[in-house]
Amino acid sequence: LYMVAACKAVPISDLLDRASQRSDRLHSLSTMLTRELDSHFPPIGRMIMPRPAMCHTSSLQTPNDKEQALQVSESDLLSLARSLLRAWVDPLLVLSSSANTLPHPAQNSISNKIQELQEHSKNLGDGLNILSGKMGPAAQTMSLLPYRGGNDLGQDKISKLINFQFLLSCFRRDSHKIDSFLKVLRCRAAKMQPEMC
Amino acid sequence: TRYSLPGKPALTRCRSPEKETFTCWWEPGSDGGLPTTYALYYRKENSETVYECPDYHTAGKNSCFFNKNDTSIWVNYNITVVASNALGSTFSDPVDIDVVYIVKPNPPEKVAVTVMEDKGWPFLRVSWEPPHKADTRSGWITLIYELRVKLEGENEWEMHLAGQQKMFNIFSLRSGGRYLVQVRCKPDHGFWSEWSSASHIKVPDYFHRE
Amino acid sequence: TRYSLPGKPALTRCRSPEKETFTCWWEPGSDGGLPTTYALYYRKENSETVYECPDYHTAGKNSCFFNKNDTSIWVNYNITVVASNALGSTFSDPVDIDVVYIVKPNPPEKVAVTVMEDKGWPFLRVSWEPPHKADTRSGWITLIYELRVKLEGENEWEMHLAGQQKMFNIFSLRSGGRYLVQVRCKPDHGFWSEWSSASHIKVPDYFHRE
Repeated sequence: LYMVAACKAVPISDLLDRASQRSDRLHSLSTMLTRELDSHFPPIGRMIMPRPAMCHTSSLQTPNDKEQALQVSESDLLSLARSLLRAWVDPLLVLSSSANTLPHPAQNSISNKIQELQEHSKNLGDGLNILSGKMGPAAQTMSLLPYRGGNDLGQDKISKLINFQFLLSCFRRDSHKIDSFLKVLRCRAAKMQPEMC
Repeated sequence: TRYSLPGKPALTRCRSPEKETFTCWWEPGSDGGLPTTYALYYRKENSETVYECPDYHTAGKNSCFFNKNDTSIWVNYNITVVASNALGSTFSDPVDIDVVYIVKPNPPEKVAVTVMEDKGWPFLRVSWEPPHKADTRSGWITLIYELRVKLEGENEWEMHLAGQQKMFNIFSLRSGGRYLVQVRCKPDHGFWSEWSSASHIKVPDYFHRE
Repeated sequence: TRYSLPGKPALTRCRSPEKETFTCWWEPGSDGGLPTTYALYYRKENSETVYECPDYHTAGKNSCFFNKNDTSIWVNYNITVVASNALGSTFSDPVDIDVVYIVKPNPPEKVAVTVMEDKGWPFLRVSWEPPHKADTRSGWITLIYELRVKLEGENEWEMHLAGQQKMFNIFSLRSGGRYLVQVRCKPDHGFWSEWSSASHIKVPDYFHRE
């Protein structure tokens, strides 16, 4: 069956607008989750307990102020966003399975939000894959950031909550990075529509 | 009787309520006097793979429904309908679909109408909420609204564009009049929703016939 | 008179207007009857080096200002305030902050309100600019806006979310009404700014009272 017409492509600026909308939602969800977790697990409790080591993505060199960020090329910004997003596929599974047995009064709502996080992450990942296909080979490169934290967040109630909270705080920060990089990309692509930014 | 190839079908409309699913409808052509079957095929941007409609039933006759897994906002769909009978097949013109630009939202919700007063003159205060699926709070989706008002028993509606507002005041009312009010909404790149169900309100008799 | 150690100070608030610099303020405790000095110290996540506040003056009394070079994002600052007098020092509770979560922009600027007309009905066109400090052009900051409108002399404001647009139309106005309009903004993930100063506008009498 031969389809006659060539298929018009979704413009890159549209794709970046849609990607930014999803990354915005992704980060907002992680903020809501953090607040929900903190509401019954006051930070004080966490101050006493030893704070787990660094986030598994901390080895990835990312800009840490505006000047640095605006000097990063488009393909590198997209590559950073994709690398971070992919680095969370496995840990989100761990968060999801742990959420089902999380000793926390808002366990059910937390579980639902984690699932929504997974759906948004997957959907955004599909979009960034398509975007990188349109932005040249440099945008295809990705850094490998393996998660070595294992599937089990701890046996006793407190350490399970602390490790869950720590992993979520890492995701929250990384989702903010992804959101920031995509929004900078979006405004660069929107040069022809100045009212967009 | 003379038999012929089926007439050319036409893809008439594709709509998505919330960019997560979408549906397409087609208009059959003439059937050429022979039993005719219809199939919808689509191809995604940058891919040569041709898929058939995943679900001909959910949205009723001459339709194809794409569920969450079949729907992507990241690529265009190139869609064609094929009519076939014993003598052969006839293709519709292919149509390019971008799910983000075919949104027809659900109608506004919680439409409320109250009679208010301004220096002795009554006016109607109408307020509503966006359809719950549309996340307008984050600032990414912009919906505009339109109202229509008419006196019960009359035919002609009075239309009002309300822009992005979620409330509207209607002045110049008929003393003792019974009014019907409906609201609809539209995303900036998309289609008007259906009208909300009618809200009824009675304006008190205020006109003291001197 | 009895002298004592200074009371415990408290770090009350840290804010960044544009995700490039930030300021922290503290509340002194009791001074214990002796001359008391205050110092702010901070340590960055995963570093043991302790720094002192780089600038106690720019943001006024009991404050510490971090300029662009002193400000990094996506890294936690662990901040403590120390009150000292002749008898010794008292430490505040430490506070962890990441600049990306404390953004509170300045209000929108150049708010302009004009009366326009659509098929005989007047409406207000409100337009504004983002606060000049916030770099929205590069995408470093994404702002959404909210307006509020009320008739002079009334208490109740009408709130309107404008999303990322820098213009908003307000319909259904009172004939001859005097309106106040204010606009504020919020970054995608941060705090609402203060409201802009009020803009006044008078709507012409359009309502011909039969």
